[in-house]
Amino acid sequence: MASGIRIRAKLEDGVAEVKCLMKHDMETGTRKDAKTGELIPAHYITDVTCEHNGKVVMTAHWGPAVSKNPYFAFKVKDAKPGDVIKVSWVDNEGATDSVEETLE
Amino acid sequence: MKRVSLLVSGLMLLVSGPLLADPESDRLAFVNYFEERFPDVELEAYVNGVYALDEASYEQWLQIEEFPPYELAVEDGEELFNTPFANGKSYADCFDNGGIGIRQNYPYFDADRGEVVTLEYAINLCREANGEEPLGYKKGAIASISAYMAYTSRGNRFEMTIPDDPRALAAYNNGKQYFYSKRGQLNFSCADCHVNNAGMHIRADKLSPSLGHPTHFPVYRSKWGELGTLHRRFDGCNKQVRAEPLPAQGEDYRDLEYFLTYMSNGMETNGPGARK
Amino acid sequence: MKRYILASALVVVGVTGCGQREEADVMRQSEAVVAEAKKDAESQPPAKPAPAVSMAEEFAEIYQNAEAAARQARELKYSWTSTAPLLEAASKAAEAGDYEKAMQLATEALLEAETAIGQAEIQATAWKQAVVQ
Amino acid sequence: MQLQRRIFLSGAVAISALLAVPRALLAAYPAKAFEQKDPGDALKSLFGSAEHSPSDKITLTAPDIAENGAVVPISVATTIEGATAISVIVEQNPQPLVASFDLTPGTAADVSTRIKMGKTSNVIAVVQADGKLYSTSKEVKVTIGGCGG
Repeated sequence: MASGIRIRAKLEDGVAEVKCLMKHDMETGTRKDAKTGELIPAHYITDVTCEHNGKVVMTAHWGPAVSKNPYFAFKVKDAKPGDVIKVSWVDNEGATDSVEETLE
Repeated sequence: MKRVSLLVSGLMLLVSGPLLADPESDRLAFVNYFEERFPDVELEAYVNGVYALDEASYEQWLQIEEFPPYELAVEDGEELFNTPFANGKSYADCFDNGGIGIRQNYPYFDADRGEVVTLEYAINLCREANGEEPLGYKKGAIASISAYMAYTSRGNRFEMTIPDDPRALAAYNNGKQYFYSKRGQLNFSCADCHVNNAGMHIRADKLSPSLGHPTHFPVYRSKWGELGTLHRRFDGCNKQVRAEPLPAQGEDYRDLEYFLTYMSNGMETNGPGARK
Repeated sequence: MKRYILASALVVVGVTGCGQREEADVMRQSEAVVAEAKKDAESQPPAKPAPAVSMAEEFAEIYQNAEAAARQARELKYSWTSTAPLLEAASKAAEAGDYEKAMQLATEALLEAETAIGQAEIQATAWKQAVVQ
Repeated sequence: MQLQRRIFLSGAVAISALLAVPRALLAAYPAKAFEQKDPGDALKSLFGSAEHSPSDKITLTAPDIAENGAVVPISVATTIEGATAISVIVEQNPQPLVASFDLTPGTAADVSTRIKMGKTSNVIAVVQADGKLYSTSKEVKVTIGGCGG
């Protein structure tokens, strides 16, 4: 299955600027369904892990107040062409997704 | 005071000459209006809608466009576009150049059908010609497909011509009438907000200029949390002045799109867009 | 006749209010129009004290007129979103036996629908004055 | 560096992380901190202390007026040496802690995301370095109403 994460990375002076967009509803649990009037259960990404050549370089913990279809940008140091950046997430229901990008 | 204004508009009526001017003089007057009203705004900037007039929002918009939420939908649209119908044919068979880079050719007046054909309308005509159920016109698959087709057409310019066909001119004039007619409990026309009051605040929002309006659709609105088509926006605008909306891709809305796009003729297509 | 006067008032407010001020609060202006229409609706003669049966009949008549006017406004493509909820509320109130409220709501719906029809008639030509020249 | 905070928060988790794959760190989702209704309590739950001193070495980029409270772009960067975490707090949100980023020497202390804000509020960026907390804040106005929002 295709990844629901879009990733772009730009390498400059040994620093990789990584930008991602993740397909996720990020439901807060306080919104009501417009039709049924029932609360939509909270459903959001809790952890995002960023790896550089297999080594975890950043972990992000999120609550439901990160926007729908989250955007996340960060910078990886000591990067060079051919390095692999991996971004993966886990949500509060245990679903996961990940994507890999090779630096140019 | 009200009487004076009425009197003035009455006088203007007398000196303003023929009311049903030809589309090209309409367009020139339309563009001229915005150029005089906002002398600092480059004509090309109008394709960015309200962001042409609002610097603070423009900055945030640029940050959103850095990685716009519609990219996911464009990918969905590409996949849908390339998925063959049950009969083995696909969207590519219905459109010029396989459907790539042709967004700017819509809407056009179809002489055989005797009506205005918009891109979304053409998508459903294609489906029906191939034995598929038509898609809903406001959001979902049709918006994604339209977004993908727009994405492949970015930078191409609208080069609309209104054919020398009384039916085409009638469609244009119908759209024009819709645009300038006040409706709803609030008694607003499209022009009241997006021409006369463009750039001014309606409560917390700045009103977008009508010039450039149709160039960037479909749009991902943060409010919707998803993509929607131009006709979904028409629907919303009508509801906001408390007028019951007309059917998406019905004759009136298609004619309105025809008129609106002609007003922005010569501008670049830059859809899909991200909006608040 | 009345609807023409009202609709003209709407047009006048609309024409003179636009584009004059630096930061026009368009909503406020329009809410004034709504308030005006509401006030007018309220000044309609209230239900006369009468036996419930005749009130029901009276309501039925107003409601029918309102429904017919609303249908006509919709056919003209000038229907207001606020009218259908008024009709619905009116028939609910009538079902609950509150004819006074039902009649007031139905009258308001009738007034709205008639104003919408007047709006359609006026805009059939008035729009030409608004075209950017 | 990454592990220091973990040991402080929960030794057991950190030790298992040392032995197992790095992903075991994921188990340490600070659920309690996200549940807190008060910004100070959230910080206390997250870092063990709510005391933070203002620092001009933190750059918080956020709009003066949010175009839409559902999608407010923000960036936090710091030049403080040895920063180990960046947290974003929206004071007036029902659950003030929005996001927290654990840094390592392999990343620059510079993150961007988009957040939800229920109403006008101070946004506070808190940076943890050398066991201490530093912060900067900015008010972001959220307006509601009109045709766009």
